[in-house]
Amino acid sequence: MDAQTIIARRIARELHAGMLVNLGIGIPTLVANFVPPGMAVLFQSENGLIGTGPIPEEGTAHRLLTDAGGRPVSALPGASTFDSAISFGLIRGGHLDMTVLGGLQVDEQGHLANWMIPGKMVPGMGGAMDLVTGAKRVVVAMQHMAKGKPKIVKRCSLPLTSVRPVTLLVTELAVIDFPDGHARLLETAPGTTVAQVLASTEAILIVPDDVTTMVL
Amino acid sequence: MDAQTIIARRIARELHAGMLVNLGIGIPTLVANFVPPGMAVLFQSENGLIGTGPIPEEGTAHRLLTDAGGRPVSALPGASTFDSAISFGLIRGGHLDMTVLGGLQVDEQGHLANWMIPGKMVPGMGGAMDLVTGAKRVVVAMQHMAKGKPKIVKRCSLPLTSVRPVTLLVTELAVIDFPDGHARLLETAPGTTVAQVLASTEAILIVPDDVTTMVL
Amino acid sequence: MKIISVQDAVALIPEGASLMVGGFMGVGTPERLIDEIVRQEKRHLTVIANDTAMPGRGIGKLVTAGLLDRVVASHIGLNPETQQQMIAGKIAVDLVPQGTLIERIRAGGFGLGGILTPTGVGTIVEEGKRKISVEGKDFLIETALRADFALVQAFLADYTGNLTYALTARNFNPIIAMATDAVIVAAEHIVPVGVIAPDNVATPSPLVDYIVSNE
Amino acid sequence: MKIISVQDAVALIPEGASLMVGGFMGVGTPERLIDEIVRQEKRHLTVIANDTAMPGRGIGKLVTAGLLDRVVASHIGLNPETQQQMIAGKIAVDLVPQGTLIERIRAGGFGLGGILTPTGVGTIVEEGKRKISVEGKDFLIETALRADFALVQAFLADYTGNLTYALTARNFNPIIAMATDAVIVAAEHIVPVGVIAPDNVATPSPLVDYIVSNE
Repeated sequence: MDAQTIIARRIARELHAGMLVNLGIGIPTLVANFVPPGMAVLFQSENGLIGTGPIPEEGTAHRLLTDAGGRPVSALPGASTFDSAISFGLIRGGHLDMTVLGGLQVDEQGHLANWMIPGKMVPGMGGAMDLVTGAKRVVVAMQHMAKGKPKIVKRCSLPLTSVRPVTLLVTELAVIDFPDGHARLLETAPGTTVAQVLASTEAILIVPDDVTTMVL
Repeated sequence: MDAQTIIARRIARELHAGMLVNLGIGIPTLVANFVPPGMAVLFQSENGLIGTGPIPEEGTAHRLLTDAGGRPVSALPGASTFDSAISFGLIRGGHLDMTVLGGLQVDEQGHLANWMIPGKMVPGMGGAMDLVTGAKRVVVAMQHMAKGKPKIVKRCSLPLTSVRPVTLLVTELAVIDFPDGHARLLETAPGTTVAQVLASTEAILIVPDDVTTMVL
Repeated sequence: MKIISVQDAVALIPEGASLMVGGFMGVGTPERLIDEIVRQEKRHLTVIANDTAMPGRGIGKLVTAGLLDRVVASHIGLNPETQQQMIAGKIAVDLVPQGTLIERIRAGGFGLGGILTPTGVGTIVEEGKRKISVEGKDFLIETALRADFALVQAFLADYTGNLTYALTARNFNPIIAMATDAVIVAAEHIVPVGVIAPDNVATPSPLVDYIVSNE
Repeated sequence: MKIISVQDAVALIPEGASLMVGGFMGVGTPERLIDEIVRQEKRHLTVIANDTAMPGRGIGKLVTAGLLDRVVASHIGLNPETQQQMIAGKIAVDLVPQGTLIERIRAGGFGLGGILTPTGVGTIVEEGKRKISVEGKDFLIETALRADFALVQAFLADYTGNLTYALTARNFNPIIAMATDAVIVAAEHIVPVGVIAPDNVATPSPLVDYIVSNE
């Protein structure tokens, strides 16, 4: 299983029936492919849609029904559309049960940096700052290392997305949460040891006795 | 012609085609009866309606189509309904061309008091404070005196509705505006002299040479 | 979202709860929920709403039954009983300009701490509030309002909880549906999913916790 | 409200004007107005919008044509040309969190001085801004935004100016229609008065100044 699939499958296990969930661009989008059969999860697109369905079948797309990247989507029965003020009212107001976002860095205290690399990449924060500040649960989907360097760092060197710590960080090697503002290792990927995770991580991880293996 | 009719007829002359206008309870409501035939004026009810029409004909009322007093109204073709946040966004945001309100006192500087008499009458300000603060033009419809006492005073003794001066004050005796923050007599009612207006007014009125007679 | 009886819905509300109630002079107020609150005699309630309607209608019934400790509203002028109970010290009344009230509720539901409004500057409404200047113009800082329950009257509700409102019965309803811990809806009609087109949904389904059964 | 040709509508816009433009990655952007702005070569524009779309689409065409001096947006990541012109110092770009951007525009249209938001607290977004505490929680004061013109894409417009929007093409459109001195609308269909039911109007007619003829 490749890294992206491990991450998406593991995050899909955080879904519960009736949840309202926002998926960011990249790995987070893949999570929708692994919703357990029969489980009704509502996906929000921040451009103004609740009830986002899969990519439309050939010949059924409409140019005015799109995801936050501007790509055609379908709308499930019971879908609703709304303006951007309401869309971010839902996000900021705590009505969104979970957001899944990509990350550039996550630090020991759970701070996320995911929207710019000064002097190099300045796409803008889009909705990320509101999502991390307002969603009930913030899950980061991120590869554990980038070009051989740890992305889970002692302290983010890149500009933060929010000072609110994320709820859960899922990589292809580990699942980490941040109780009391400090990173804690919860699970390792099948075939990955705790020592391997620690060696790939700059941040100090609390390692409880009962670290389990990811169920995918 | 009674006092209320004089006031309502004179204020109706401030209407122009295409205007969006809010009419308060009492004398202001009567203004709608004197819209010149063929002139398309849009009336807003602050409970969430643009395009308020006359009292519905027998058998055509609907309990969910009402004015700000909860009474049945009709809706003209092209009417729209909306929530209270949008309704007051229209009012506060300067999208309302004119508001007509009743008054308890108006002072020399054009300040209006119209929402409470401490210890006696505390109905609440409803939408009045937003209307006076936000509408493009604020017109007060008010009888000149109450129980023999002037209502146009040097300084309001009752709590103000807004520190923003009103645009125009129309009574059954006079039309007064407030350029540079001071009351000025513009018109007197047919058969009323300038001296009579001054005698009924506590505030000092600037009296230009060209005071005209109200056209009703 | 659950569909429950009106009795069970009101049983969820504890004495002393704060309620945001839809409606404007009683139009768009969920009368069935109000009647059941009176029947179950829920006391010491705080009501946040545009007005207290008139005796015998909507929130007016809660006033008459003596169930309210506190009212936050823009207007109580058409209900003499509210004024009498206020003067007698039985109900505490906070009067808030209507446009400020709806924006404070919206802020509570939209995750904002409040808004800057010119309404009330220089009047007694500004007492005790922070004032701030933006580009030379003064604004009051009006803070967010939230409550425990929203009592919402909808026109259509589908079985997932999507709502529409009709005509002037919309008023405060879609805004309070975002600003409380639990949202209880009475609807004129409960319809199958798909009957309400996505563009016509005024309150998306995830906001709704309970719909009162029409049986 | 006047119905005018797209040429006459764009001729109203002076060089150096500020424009709020509807759309989200080009969906819901009035392409006909954009194309005509490019044809008439209106220069030194400020655009306030969610994003700059991509080259060849919506606001992306204005970027490519070199007509923009300033952009206020939440995202420019899908348009490399915006980033190139920003780095070259040709376009000044203010990046604003999306939820903050739409609330600042709404505040401008709703007569509010601004809003208090938790978004951006403790990040570089808070630089130069006032911060305020409400019940122990910190908020940034984000001030209102307005512009000279709104360029709105509607689905239906009636002949008085009432508008509806379709699906995800709604986005910023109804909000910007309240926040500018003049509102210019392109609609997929212009329909007789009465075709749009009152409850379905998203932008009431008094907000609209010009509708571009579909002939």
